[in-house]
Amino acid sequence: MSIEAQSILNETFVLNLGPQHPATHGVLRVKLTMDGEYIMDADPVIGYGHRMHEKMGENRSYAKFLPNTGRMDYIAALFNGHGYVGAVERLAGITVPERAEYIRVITSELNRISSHLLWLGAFLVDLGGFTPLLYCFDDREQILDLLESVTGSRLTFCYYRFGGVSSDIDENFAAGTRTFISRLRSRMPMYDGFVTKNIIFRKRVEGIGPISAEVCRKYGATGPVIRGSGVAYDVRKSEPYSVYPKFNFDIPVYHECDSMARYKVRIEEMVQSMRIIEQALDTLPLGPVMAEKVPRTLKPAKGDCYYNVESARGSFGVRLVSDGSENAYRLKLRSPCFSNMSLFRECSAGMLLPDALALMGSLDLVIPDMDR
Amino acid sequence: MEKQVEVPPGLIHFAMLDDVLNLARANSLWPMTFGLACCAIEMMATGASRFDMSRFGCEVFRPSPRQSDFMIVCGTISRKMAPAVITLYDQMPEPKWVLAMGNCAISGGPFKFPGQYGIVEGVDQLFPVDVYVPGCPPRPEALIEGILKLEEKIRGKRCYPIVEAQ
Amino acid sequence: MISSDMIMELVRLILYVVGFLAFALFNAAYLTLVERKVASWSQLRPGPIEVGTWGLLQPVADGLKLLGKQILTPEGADLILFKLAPVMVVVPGILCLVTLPFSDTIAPRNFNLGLLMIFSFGAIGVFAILLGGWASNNKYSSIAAARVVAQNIAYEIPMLLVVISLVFVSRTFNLHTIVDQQMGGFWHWNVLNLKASLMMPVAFLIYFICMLAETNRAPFDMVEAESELVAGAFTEYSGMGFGLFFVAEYLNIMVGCCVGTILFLGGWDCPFGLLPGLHWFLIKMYALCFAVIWVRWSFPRTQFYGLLNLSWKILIPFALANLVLTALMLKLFH
Amino acid sequence: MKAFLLKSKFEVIALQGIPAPVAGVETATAPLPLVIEMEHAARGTNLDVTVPAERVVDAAKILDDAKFMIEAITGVDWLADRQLEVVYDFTHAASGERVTVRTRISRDQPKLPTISHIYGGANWHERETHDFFGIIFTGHPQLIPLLLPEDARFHPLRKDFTA
Repeated sequence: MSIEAQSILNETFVLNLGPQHPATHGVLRVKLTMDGEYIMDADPVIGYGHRMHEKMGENRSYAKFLPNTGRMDYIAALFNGHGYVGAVERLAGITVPERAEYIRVITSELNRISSHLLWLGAFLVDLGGFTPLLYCFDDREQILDLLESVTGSRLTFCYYRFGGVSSDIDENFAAGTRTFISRLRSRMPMYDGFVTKNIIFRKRVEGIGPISAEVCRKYGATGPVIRGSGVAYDVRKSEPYSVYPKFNFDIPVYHECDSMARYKVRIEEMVQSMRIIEQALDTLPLGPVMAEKVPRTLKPAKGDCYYNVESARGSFGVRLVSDGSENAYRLKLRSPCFSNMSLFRECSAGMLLPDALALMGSLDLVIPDMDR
Repeated sequence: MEKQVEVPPGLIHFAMLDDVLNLARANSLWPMTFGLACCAIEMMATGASRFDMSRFGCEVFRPSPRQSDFMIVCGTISRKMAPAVITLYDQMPEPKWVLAMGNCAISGGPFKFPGQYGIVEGVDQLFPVDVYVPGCPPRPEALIEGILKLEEKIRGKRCYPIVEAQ
Repeated sequence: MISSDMIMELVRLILYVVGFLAFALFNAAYLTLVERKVASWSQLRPGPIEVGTWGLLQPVADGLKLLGKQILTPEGADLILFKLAPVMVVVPGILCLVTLPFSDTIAPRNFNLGLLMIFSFGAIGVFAILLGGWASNNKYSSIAAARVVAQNIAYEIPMLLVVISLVFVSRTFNLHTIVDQQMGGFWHWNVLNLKASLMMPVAFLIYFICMLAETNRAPFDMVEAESELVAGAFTEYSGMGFGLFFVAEYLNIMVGCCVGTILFLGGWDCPFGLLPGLHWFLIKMYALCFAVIWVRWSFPRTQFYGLLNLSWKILIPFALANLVLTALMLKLFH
Repeated sequence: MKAFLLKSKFEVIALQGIPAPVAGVETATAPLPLVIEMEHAARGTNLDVTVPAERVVDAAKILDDAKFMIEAITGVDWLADRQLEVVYDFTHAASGERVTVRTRISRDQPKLPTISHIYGGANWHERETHDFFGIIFTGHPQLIPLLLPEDARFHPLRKDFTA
């Protein structure tokens, strides 16, 4: 082959996708080396939403950091709160009343449904379908109403406290949750018919963006990503925390490794979350929602611990190092999006741009969670 | 405090035309698809079914700054992001407006602390802001009120009733 | 010598020019409102209701605002082509209207080769978008420009194949005559003309799909592809430059729906053989427009190779089969 | 896979490092217990391994052979000891067991071999740790700021950092 022909064949260009781009759901930048519409190399440049959470964790007392947890992964804010209070409780040796644990499970699972609904809509927007987003938001607003009635905020919840939750749930909340569950159940066939069975949608996700289980292991991808790759890894089952062992639920696993598998996992997870909520509401014990004798300024003993929870995006972990003072010595927040995104470079090579965006959408990224 | 500069009035006025144009601009505000952080989700909720900002004709989210009329700065601006935000603002054609949504965009909000190294403390340090909508994040109703305030600013008078707290 | 006939002809011409420009722009403007309304109805929300009753003044506000916007030219753009492209994209749409008969009496020019003229003008719009995308000196625009050419070539073929089979049946390029042949109730319309070709309903479907692709509408909106290419070929256009692309899109939809109505749905014929006239033409045309918008808000976007596969592997074979079948049936039975 | 089955392997590599203490540290701390089995409920990890800096790659290889998944890499700045601690967290997907690998390096010469050729995901985690603590991972293919601006020359999570 002549040199001229080779140079024509190797004609690549660099495309900066973002930081402001409709498909990146925020401020992610991907430096794409493209050959026509084929991606040769995709180098994500992150950090545009870096908000110094870990520094703030060292700067302020344990309780004052609580509002920050609502602002990391703001779509599934309660999980961050759960991970953080769990770590502090583990280190300080606080036992949480059972009713509070039940309430945590109920609200967390509601938040998981709302997060998956938002993902479903945003994913369809990535694929060019706008209408499902509005239906998802319609359902999501119902959850936000419920959560607002107990937590007081719509999005950046700060509800869990060391030793319990800030306020008790009432009959209205329980009744409203049951109404919502029956409503969502009745709407699942609609989503199924309009999205899952849509031929264009299936053509765009089936077999697109394969992520093997081995890649997930090497990159530490968790949550629906690893479950869509055939590994039944769920922190709720593998390292049971809170009162999850008391409930019957399945871990949805699909072995196709493609975007469709991740889609199906999330849809199935919503169904399982509804099961958990119903069981929790049925067996909700009476009692206090705050542990007694939790000191106002918490000073956990020297040492460190790790605590992780199954967030809507994967395993959210907190490594807490205490030096015995009222501020944490080091607070490491292990965000699932960070690990899930890190495999994008390896998996997107050789893909077409729209397919790579479908893959990115199926990872369910929340940029400020990734950048922390 | 910066000294207020008196802008001399133009020699030629197209009073009627200006009024008509401003009326049209006020009723056709196209925001830019641009989400920075948490507030972006509330911005999406404002565009969604329950709150529906399309009632006021401002649901046409344009992905390109060239076609948008105002920028909703919704979220924290990190120092890494600041040059990109300024570029986006510069790319918008005149007349353009900026709406700072949420405490982060107003002043740095909860992420402002002594010794912070990562954020810009308020978008007004980068370019002028027309309307501030406080909240962390502001509710969708607040954002709609902010947009109506912007309309009021463009038109010179308000045509929608003010909702009083009960 | 100026005869009264010539003056009448001149007045008629001017009236038609003014009337059709007004009609074209009115439709382009209000189809945007219809689009937003249909979108809102399919999305459980009210849509524009505050700007004028029912949002009726919304397109006026949008148009005036776009007129009053600064027009930016990006650095490194090809200035002439960049400014020319928006104009070039609108003109063919308006020119196509010249030959469309709206009713038995309302037709600006009754060409014998009207159908041919529409398709030749329709092909120009693509090049305008190509030029605009290329002249913008923006990578997203360039990708979109390359896409739109591939897409339009792919869909021009099945569309023309279908139209040729229809010309076989009607033996004319004259749109007025084509409608005249279909008068007398819906069973005479070409879409149900099974005597001529058993595949006529399929041909109509192919035409509709191709029209969606030719006008770059979802699910084939590769030109704009918001979540992939920002705003595609229009990324760098601001103000009325962008507005003209917008106008052209809706004009093309309208022309496509008009042609579909004339070719397949009997033009101004009443479905039951009563009172034919302009109103029936408009009803059919707007029903088709509604379908186009409805499709947009119901489906996600296809992939680019999916779109090409659809054309080359499904639509073109079917269109060819239709052509052969029509020719055979004409030869055998007529 | 049971984490305690790995204990002996870790002990071997951890012991290998003992005669050669980290350069620049005059045995600031007493000899640490090297491999500790822990109760998961109390500390969130099953096996806590402390290895010398140059044995990090070996430890990662053991875990990779045992099909562990990388969870996180982070640093802790022990200003009083003039040391930086790097903590690696690994999980086993099937059993949910967790192994924590720690190593301490001198604060003046923060150098550590990379494990990004074993675990691709370590690439970003190491870049992040480099951002925050200035630890240089030798052999890392792309050690440029990840979360901080591209021209950042500061390490904000060091305890003596001031903006």
